[in-house]
Amino acid sequence: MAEDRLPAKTATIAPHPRLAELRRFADARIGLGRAGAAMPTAAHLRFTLDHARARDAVYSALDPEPLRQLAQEQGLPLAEVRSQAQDRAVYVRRPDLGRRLDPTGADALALLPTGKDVVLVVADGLSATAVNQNAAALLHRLIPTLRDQRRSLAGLVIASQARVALGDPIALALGARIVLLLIGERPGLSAADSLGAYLTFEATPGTPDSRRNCVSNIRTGGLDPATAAARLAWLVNTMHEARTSGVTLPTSTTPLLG
Amino acid sequence: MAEDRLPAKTATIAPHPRLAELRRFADARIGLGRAGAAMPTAAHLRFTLDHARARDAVYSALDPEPLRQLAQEQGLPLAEVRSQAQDRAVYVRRPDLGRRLDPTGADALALLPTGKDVVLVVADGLSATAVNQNAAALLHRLIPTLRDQRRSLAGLVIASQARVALGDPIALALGARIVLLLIGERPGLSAADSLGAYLTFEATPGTPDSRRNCVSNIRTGGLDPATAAARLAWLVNTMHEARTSGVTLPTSTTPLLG
Amino acid sequence: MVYATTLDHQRFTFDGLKVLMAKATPRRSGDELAGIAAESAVERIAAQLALADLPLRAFLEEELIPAEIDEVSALIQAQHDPAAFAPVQSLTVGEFRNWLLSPEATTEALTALRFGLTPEMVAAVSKLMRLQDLIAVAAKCRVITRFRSTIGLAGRMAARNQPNHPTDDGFGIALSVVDGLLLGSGDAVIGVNPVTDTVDDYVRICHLLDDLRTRLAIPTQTCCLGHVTTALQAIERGAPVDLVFQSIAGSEKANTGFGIDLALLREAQDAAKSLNRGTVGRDCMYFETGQGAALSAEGHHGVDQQTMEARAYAVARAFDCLLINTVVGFIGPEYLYDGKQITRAGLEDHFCGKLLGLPMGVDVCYTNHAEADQDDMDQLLTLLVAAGVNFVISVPGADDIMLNYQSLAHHDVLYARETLKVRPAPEFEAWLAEVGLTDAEGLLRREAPANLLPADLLALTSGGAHG
Amino acid sequence: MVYATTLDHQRFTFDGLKVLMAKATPRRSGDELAGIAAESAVERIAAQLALADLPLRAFLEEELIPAEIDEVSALIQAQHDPAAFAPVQSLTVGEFRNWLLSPEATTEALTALRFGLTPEMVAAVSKLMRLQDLIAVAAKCRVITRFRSTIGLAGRMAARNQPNHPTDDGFGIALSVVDGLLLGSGDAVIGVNPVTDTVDDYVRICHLLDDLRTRLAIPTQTCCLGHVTTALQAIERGAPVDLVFQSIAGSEKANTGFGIDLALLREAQDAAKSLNRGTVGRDCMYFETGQGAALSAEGHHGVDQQTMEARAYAVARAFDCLLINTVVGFIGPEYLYDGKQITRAGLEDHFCGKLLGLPMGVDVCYTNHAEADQDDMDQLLTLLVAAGVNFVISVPGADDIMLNYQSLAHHDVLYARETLKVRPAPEFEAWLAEVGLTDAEGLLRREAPANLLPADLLALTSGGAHG
Ligand code: B12
Ligand code: B12
Repeated sequence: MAEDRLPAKTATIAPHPRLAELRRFADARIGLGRAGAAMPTAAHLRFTLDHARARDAVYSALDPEPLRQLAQEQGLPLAEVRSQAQDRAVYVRRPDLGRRLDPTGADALALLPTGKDVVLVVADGLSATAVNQNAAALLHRLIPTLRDQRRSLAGLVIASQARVALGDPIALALGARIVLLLIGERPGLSAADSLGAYLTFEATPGTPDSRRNCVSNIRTGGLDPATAAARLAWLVNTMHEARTSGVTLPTSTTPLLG
Repeated sequence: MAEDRLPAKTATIAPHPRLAELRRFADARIGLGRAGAAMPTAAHLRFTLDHARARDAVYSALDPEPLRQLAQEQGLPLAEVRSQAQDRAVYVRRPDLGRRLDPTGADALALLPTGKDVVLVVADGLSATAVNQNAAALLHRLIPTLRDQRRSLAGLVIASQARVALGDPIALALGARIVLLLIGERPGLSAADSLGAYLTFEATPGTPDSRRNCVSNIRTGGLDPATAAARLAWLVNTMHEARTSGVTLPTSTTPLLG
Repeated sequence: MVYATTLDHQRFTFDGLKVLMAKATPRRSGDELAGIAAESAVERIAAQLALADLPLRAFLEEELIPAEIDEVSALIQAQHDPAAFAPVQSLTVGEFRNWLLSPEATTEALTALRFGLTPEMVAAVSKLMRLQDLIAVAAKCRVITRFRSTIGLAGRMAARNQPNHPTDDGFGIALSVVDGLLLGSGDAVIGVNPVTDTVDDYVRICHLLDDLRTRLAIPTQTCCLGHVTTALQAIERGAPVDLVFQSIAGSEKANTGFGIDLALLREAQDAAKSLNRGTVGRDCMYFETGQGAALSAEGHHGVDQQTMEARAYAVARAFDCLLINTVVGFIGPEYLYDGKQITRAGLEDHFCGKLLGLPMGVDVCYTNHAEADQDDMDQLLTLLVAAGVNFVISVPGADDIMLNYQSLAHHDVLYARETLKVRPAPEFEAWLAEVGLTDAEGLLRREAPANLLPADLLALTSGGAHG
Repeated sequence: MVYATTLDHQRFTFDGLKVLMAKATPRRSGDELAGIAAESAVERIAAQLALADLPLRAFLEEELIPAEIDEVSALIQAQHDPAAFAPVQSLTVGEFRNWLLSPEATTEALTALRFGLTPEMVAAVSKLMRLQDLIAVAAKCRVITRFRSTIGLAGRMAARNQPNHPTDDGFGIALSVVDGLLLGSGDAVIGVNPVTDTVDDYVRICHLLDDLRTRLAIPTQTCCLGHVTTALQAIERGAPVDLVFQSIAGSEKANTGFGIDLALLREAQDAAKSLNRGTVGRDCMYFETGQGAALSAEGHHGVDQQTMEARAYAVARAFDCLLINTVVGFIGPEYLYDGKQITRAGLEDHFCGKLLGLPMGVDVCYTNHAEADQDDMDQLLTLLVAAGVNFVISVPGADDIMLNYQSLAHHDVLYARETLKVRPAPEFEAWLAEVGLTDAEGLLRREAPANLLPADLLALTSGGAHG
């Protein structure tokens, strides 16, 4: 990168020396120095490049193969559905369609068992990259833990062009008590691979977000998949016991596990 | 319009009384008064409406019927051609395509006589409205005058999705000495019906604009069609004599006729 | 009531004030998503013409959302002060625009008018305004608030230093705070959005920020932007809470979606006030809003998103808020499609908030799924400074590594200070000079004083949690 | 030479400086039309990275258009002053951006640098800049010119009063001039674009404007913006020509398309100077430029339109020009597609012109076939004022009824004066006060003095030609 190649004679004002030294500990763009009031050229161009890449991530596609394999390995029934947003251009403009199941999905879901404790949904959301990089790793730990806790699983649903609330019609169709949905969070400039997990007890279309719980920023450099899996399993348990989710769920004193 | 309905009690500063009185003599938006530094609401909304209408004019379509009728009445051979810009969206972005004849045009032009003094072209340009409202009236006067001056006419060519320079390949194909092209000028806020006339002596693709002459703003409220026809006929004559056009054509002392 | 305009023999009708307002709104994706936007430019203008002729009074007569089903509507009714309304009560919306732009509308007149206006009146007039109108009128408004610093004085602009971290790691947060301080950001607040949602984490973050602030003796306030319910529990546990934060929206239903209501906010304000932590003032609430929030929570009742946003300001002004900012480009292109829509919305929100008497700030920002870039942000920031914005938000290198969006960089705040000549809050300005960050002219020095990065930063943040 | 960047194992190559410059240009329709634009955002950034590492010197070594076939290139070579270049000669383009933004680049340093820079260097660095950079650096430049008024002083902005008429009717033009004067516009020039192309009309318009100016004793200059060849003939005939106008472009071929060359411009300047009509100065040329002009005349030689525009400034600075403005949004969406592209181009042009030492103005404008509206103009105007633009153009109600496009309204100039606080040229400011148009604070009075609309305006304009 140009950043390293720009010689020292430039007119930029160097960052605080200690900040520069500590920079490697932080993911943030700290200690950039400055050119007058502005970011130095190298930092500015690096930013522009990262922006272009993050935009590309929005248009990345979900790779179902590792998830199919995982379902088979774990002996989990699998269904693949999509929302009513037929492509990315529609998806970014029409979140309402991204929350509704495409009718073909009903057939796919019909093959899954109903009345179970938890249905797992993996959704592309705004970054399929995030799913491709983190979902399988997370599920590999989460599924055994849920089984250890004796939660019955309806199966794994792969959802494309999906919003968080697409989990609601899925939960309803399967009569699942809790829907646990993993979704690609909008890609950031530094991390395009951040996964969010949203859990809802007795979800049904129209459920407000205040009735959900969220675990966010799951990725290397963020909340690592192992810790996330533990936290999610704990949330599933708590919801089962409290028979509720969202702001009414007592989570106040729960430390991050792990 | 709201302009007339707004009662006097508004906080606007009235225009200079004499200017208000003289306003009807001018087409310009003079004497609007002000609200602080800004245009009063009524004038501002009137502006917005006119803008919406002017934008619609860009997307208006040329009505060939009156022109076909005119050609028949005047006993002029007719050809209808189009440029390589297939629609308006392409047209506004690709002036290069608007300057090139669609291949089908060659066949249409083949029916016209070659080696004549003048070929008349009517082009939609950026406002077919301008053509629809003024071209026939102008040609009704121009054609007899040119004939009185013994100029031989190759015919009338109707060109759609056309730029000024589309006249060049037409002139070349017909071996016409002068191409006289009427074109819809870009629509203005107050007038969407302004016609421009561009004349070129011995035009051929690649001819620079400095080799053309232009008569602009032909419309009611601008240069009226009768005066424009006289001026165009005079330009045709002068070009014939001087065997040139554009900046090298001596037009310095020619008053506007009529 | 049915409103109508005839343009060249074409008759446009609008069935009710709600429809008229939506159709008169400048184009934006959120209203198109909601299916309530004008269908053509001409229809939009027809609605604007009808709106221009509407008496301001009409908004007192026809409710957009009935007060019986919505506590925000009831609040709006209760807030309306007929005496304050008197100077403009006979005007139409179009005339009101003229009046606002006129020299009669002085800073004093606009201040006196605040509670005479309802959010709907303000939203309506903004729909008839160009960007320059939104700027010119807002520039005449002045709303000053105080806690440990004074925000909103003429010729000044404050900044929120936003040191978010993807795991709420104390060391990461502290480093980010210092990075911003070294570039002069933090006079509005030093405020972290926690990624975690537990009270434990909330309390930990409050202590971290408060320790940093007191150790460096910065005349500013800190805030952990968790949910208000979490804040209440933290206060109970004795956490050093300066400001209570909450996202709010313009209807009861949308607020329910956020897990709040007015009573809860009042409870929170009382709790925060009881701590009495302010020095120069006691304004202790911090709110965030943003066009599209109500629609996204399906709590918009068919009302356009810009009007819903203005209604959220009725909620805010029921409290002593030090800060309120629209997050404008934060939610995404679903609601504001591109740089053009974000820019206009930012200026509308700022204008509406200021007119209603709020200490408006703007999070000048965009997401990576929107059609926007840094040029759009430079533009919006420059326009907001011309409009006299109270504060903006800044993060290291414009990159929020937790919320995944681009807000302003601390550098951008510096651009505003050096090129556009807006000064920091006076207490903070004095501190910058005192600690040696700025020189006699108030310009940032080339070399920052070494002591601003405490050698024991790691210890301070009870750190180590970073990888 | 081939330039290259590798990004994550993907290698991008650029065959020659011309290609590198085009690919590094922020997106715009004209370069796409010319088929020279980057094909993806990542390719664009790869080109920018390579450009950032390029020594400024490279532009002295590799010509974009050979001087043998282009007199503008030859002029650029001749203008280059190695001594002035010395302070930055060892920098790369990326470092040059840093330097320009640094406190070292003071107004004096930038003034001294002018002829050390070539248009290509300036265009190159602008491609690496954000809007805020273009504003921050331009705001430090100062270019002052004089004829009957002084233009370009700090804290001031002048306006061209543009009273165009669809038939060049004298009465219509005069009315329009007065409308602008009453709103305070005209300190840069009162300048008509003639719709007719004869010398007779040119002379008539010169007399009309000069009569108006002398009768009202306005300390400003007038101009008829016909072709330079017409101006020359008019001067021969003794017409009162203050400024000679001409559209210019960045290559010999494009200028040929406009029917001009450098010799012709020199002849015109000599002729205008010989009249010796200035009072406070003798700067007597007025140029217009605009991105896309060269491409539209097929005279761009494969060079991107922004660089071609900067090259036109080499032509302009070979003369004593009082005024030069880019027409930015005038030509249409073929070259600058929407408000975003127009805004950026306007700021680029202003920045490049100022850095090269020109008294830059901008025609803040758009056509009806472009994706732009008044909000975009408010925005560009506000940004340009922050950048310290020398002058803008204004017409009644923003509607040019002859050229068929929207420029600023005289009202917009007033907005800049009242909200953004930029004052008119000092001579004109004094005149406004003297005739009673402005009050003690320099604000436009409610009532204009009656004598500003001479009762015999009709006679004066040898009128009656109006319908
Ligand atoms: C966008 C966003 C919002 C938007 C949502 C609107 C929208 N249409 O997108 C707005 C501004 C309204 C919002 C509000 C809030 N948010 Co939020 N938000 C985000 C953000 C930045 C991106 C989410 C995303 O990409 N989703 C993926 C897409 C594909 O999903 P979607 O279906 O389009 O969007 C849905 C979700 O985003 C969901 N959602 C958004 N925020 C929250 C918060 C909670 C607790 C829940 C359950 C759901 C939820 O609402 C959307 C509509 O259904 C995340 C941070 C991140 N990096 O992910 C924080 C984040 C999820 N939000 C957070 C919080 C705390 C809130 C608030 C509770 C703040 C407050 N104090 O009021 C409120 C209330 C949310 C609610 N209950 O409705 C936290 C959650 C912390 C946690 N672990 O519980 C996060 C992680 C960020 C943070 N640290 O502040 N938010
Ligand atoms: C746009 C425009 C331009 C653009 C053209 C670039 C472009 N790609 O569009 C620019 C800014 C470069 C331009 C330059 C000039 N223009 Co001019 N232009 C116009 C304008 C506003 C609109 C034209 C239009 O709508 N055309 C219709 C579209 C569909 O055609 P097009 O194929 O897309 O565009 C071509 C024509 O516009 C043509 N063109 C544009 N201007 C001129 C001028 C002359 C004399 C000729 C022969 C051709 C010509 O060039 C374009 C490319 O081939 C008209 C005013 C009007 N209301 O029409 C003035 C107008 C035609 N121009 C005029 C003049 C004087 C000039 C200049 C000579 C000014 C000068 N002193 O240098 C220059 C040189 C033109 C040349 N010889 O190349 C006058 C002509 C007066 C006359 N009766 O001769 C007009 C009427 C306006 C005016 N009063 O100033 N112009």
